[in-house]
Amino acid sequence: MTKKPIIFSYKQLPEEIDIHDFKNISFHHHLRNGDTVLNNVLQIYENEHVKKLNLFPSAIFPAYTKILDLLKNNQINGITTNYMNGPVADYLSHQPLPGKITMQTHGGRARRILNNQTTLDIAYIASPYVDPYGNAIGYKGKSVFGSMGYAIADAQKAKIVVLITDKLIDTKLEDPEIDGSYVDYILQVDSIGDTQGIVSGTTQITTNPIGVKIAKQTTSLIKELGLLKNGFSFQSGAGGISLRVTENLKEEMVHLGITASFFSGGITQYHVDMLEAGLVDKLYDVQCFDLAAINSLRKNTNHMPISASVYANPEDPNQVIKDLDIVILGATEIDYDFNVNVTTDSHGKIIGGSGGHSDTASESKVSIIVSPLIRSRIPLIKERVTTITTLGKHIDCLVTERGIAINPKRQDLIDKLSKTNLPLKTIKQLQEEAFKYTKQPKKLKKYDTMIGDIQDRTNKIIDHLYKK
Amino acid sequence: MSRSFLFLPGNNPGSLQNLDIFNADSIIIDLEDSVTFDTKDEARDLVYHFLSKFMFKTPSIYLRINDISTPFFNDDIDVLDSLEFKGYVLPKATKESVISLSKKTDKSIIALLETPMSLVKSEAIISLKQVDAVLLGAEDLTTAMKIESTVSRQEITYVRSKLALECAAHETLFIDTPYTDKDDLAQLKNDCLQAKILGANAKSIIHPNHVDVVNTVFSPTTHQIANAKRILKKAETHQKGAFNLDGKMIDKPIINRAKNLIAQAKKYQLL
Amino acid sequence: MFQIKEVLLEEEKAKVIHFLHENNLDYETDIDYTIMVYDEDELIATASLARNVMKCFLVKKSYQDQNITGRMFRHLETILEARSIEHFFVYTDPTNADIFESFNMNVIVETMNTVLLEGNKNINQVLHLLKKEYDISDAKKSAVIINANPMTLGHMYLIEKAALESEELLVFVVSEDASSFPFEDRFMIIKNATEHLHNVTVLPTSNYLVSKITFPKYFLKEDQLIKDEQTLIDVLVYKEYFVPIFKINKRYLGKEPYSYNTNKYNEILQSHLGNHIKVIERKESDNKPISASLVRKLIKRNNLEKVKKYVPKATYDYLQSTRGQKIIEQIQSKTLRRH
Amino acid sequence: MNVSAGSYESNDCLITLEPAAELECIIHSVVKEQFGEQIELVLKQTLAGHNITHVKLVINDKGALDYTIKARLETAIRRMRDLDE
Repeated sequence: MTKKPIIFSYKQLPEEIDIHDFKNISFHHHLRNGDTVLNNVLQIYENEHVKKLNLFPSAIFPAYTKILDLLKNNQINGITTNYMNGPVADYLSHQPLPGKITMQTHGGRARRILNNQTTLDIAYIASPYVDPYGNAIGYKGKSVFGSMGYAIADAQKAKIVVLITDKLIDTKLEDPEIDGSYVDYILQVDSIGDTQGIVSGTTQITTNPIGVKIAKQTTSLIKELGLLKNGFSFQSGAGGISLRVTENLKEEMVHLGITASFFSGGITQYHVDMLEAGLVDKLYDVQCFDLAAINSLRKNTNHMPISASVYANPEDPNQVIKDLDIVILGATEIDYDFNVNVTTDSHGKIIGGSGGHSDTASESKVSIIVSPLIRSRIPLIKERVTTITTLGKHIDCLVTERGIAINPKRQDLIDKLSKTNLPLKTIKQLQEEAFKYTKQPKKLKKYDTMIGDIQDRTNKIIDHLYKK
Repeated sequence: MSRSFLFLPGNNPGSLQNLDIFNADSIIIDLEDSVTFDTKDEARDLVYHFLSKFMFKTPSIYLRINDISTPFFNDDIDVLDSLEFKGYVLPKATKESVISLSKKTDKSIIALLETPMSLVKSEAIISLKQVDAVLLGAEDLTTAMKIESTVSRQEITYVRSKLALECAAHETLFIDTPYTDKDDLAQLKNDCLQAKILGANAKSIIHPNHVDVVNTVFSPTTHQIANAKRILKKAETHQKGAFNLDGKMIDKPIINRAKNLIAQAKKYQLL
Repeated sequence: MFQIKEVLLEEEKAKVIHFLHENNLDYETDIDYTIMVYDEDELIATASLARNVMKCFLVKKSYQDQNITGRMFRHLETILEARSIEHFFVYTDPTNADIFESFNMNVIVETMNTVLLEGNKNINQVLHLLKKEYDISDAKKSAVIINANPMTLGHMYLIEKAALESEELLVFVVSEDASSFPFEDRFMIIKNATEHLHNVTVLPTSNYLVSKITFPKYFLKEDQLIKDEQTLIDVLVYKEYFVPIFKINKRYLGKEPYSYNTNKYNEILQSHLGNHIKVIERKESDNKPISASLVRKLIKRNNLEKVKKYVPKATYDYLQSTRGQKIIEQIQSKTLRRH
Repeated sequence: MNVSAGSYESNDCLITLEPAAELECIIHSVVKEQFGEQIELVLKQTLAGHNITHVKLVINDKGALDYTIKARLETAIRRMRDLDE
């Protein structure tokens, strides 16, 4: 193995790399709101007046404000990402790009990069712990963030790979997440960001009574469906209600004396506690949501970092989520056909994106949406969602505080539940219950300037984004 | 017939419009302690418009109005009494204030006993025919007595026992004081069990997340249900008068109690 | 359930100050009302009022998504209602601006560390109304902003000099009633003293300039030095609103050899406004620069003959009037304050 | 002098009334696009029910249902009348 050339400041980047010629550049979002790499790299692009850039960040967070400056300078042609919120998302909702916005899924992004449909020129990879040969891991160093899952496809396929690190060690790393053979440069900086920033407000278990009620109903649903048995697999994400379901399941599992085979996706303290209590055999971790998860990656051999491809790429032979029994997911809107929107609000403003939503809903045996029926007078259920993030054919159940609706396509589930005490309703009945309180909202006019596409995990376009 | 009486703040629209999802058998909409002095009128108007618009078969709705020494007592009743709800919870109840309230309404009254004097004279209040239930307010009581609340609740053993006995004597429902730590569900369960052992029939609640524990503890036991079923089965063949079951005399009041218990079990989805 | 309590005891105030310090915030000395929010026994938030300004908002990090700011704001609003104060302001961190805008407040100006918002009024409207009320033209003009506590020959010199060099001159009198001489009296004296200058209009600053709102520290004692940051708000308000609305192209300042704070203020004004600012040498008498504080000192010592040498006739006449006598008595009965 | 009732809590609204030369309703709402007209209808009906025609009403709505809007307005109206007496 050869040692990689080291660059000592962002300012030297243009001397080493032709940033004007290589327009397609990618980033990962593992440091979430604590990341400073994206802003610092893009500062160079601003200084150098690089035009017609195509950005491929795996997600865009509120802290990534440099993108906003480049947008205002008209330096960006297109943006491809899996999730975005904050000022950049607000801006893009109103101001069309010269190119377009492409919203992908975690699995779909990896798939498209690995099968060469997406050409990445430069991958800028924030890496907390790097050896001179370009090997990197994410769960050691001073700016740790855990799994590096979303950056691995980028490292394998980008023409130029730059690791940005604030911890360069002397000895060779064994068993790295990023393999040094793909790496071209190491950029050494004082800090790649703030680990605390990975903890988002949503990774708190809910104590809100409505959330608690929804979680309780969801737990009953899982039990009544007969899914709670030895060796089951589960993904909950980090939403407050989902985490409450996880906690409830833990109690049930202890009570029944059963264990789960694996949990996947984003990992939190709650999942780690269950691993350490022997309630689950393995954690497949594509992203750490808190510090406990990072610490666990370091010490628990059954807690394994995986790449986005191994996580959710439908073409990956080792895809983890194809063995998933249950996934719990959120929704900002759901419609009569069970299509789910987590990409825009009901006014069409971009507030999120699929992430692994559409991937896990497609693969898991049962996908369950948990959400309050009404949020600030806006009913969850629409005749048609503003934007389709996940197609209704992949969604099986909806649990709200006022009842449970099962997708009519899942007659098998309906049959199983018919003799139980669960409050089953049709999705239209649930909507009527909501209208009893809110009244029917005025239908908003559909906007007509198309500004982007929503892809499913096979990269088929399933809906569009419109200018607000 | 309720196991759980959940207090919800009267000036909070978010709580009001979700009052039927928490699984509580009864809801007590609060116009007193949770409503600050300068928003009493806001809360009263809000509850008025809420109950005018939405009707509930379950849960049963009670209103905790302000006590008789405040200017709000009359306003609360005058504005709200015409609405559909089950009854009032009267704070700082005395024999005199219960009688005053009962002259103004035909609705059910739950007397909230929370002063040392009301506990001394509790039987006089419980024996009033207008009083359908008694609620122990231990927080105010212990504060007035200048004693600390303890986790073991040893300090209220006597008043719990006293009220349980007097309520049993007058066939009045005894509702226990709420448990105040919203996060400690394990200790809540202990508290419920202790109250039940001493003779409480139900418990008041100040956080929706407590409802399930309270409902579980105060539900009829499987043993009680089985016994009631046996009584009713035997009663089917003995149309008139008393009969003997397993060597015990079964008469009309016992049969009625068994019927109630079964109705309750059905309502709570235990059957 | 959260409980809002007002600060009554010294130890409660100490607790709030400690809480603020832990989060790198200061408890401002002009605060006259403070609330604390408790979750059980834990202090989780605080906010304060300084007359018509809400400030020192702090919510513990783990409670920041529970609309506690909204509750505190609503509580302070009712206090202001009870005090019959309609027009009010909020000082806070720029990251909180969104929250207050959702309560219908308008951002006036924003710096790196601070944002100033107002409720129930809008500075654009207020200043346009003022402009209309005093019948101010749209021609280019100069401005002088003075507190004049009371007006001296130094002020007179500054105004006369500026009036001579300008087509039109606006003399803004600081409306804040935090000085020995009440605003109405200061205003009247200046009006009388400048009657002979036909291109001069005297008008109030109406809350927005050199007030306790834009510039709380200006009214503190000299030993509490002002910082650039606080002055900046005042400068920005002037630059972003007064300049365009009143079409001001020059602002005259009197040089201030004694007051560190006034000098500092002048410096910051110059650094932000450059050529817009013109500094006039201080008028001297017996080799001593004339200042209002000197005049107040003399009044305190009851040396009215000497005062006569330093003030215009309008000021001296006022001091002889019954109103003026009352103020003299007040000044003499108090220990001297700077303004 | 203006009067107000309500709060900035989610599901609530804050209504302020101020005497004015004519009827003016200013609506700030997080759901204005979907429910702005409905909110205005409730406000105007309630005002009309009290024969109130000379008032400036400002509502800051955080997703309140009709009954809440009506209740807050009723309280504000009573507070305004109490002030007049």
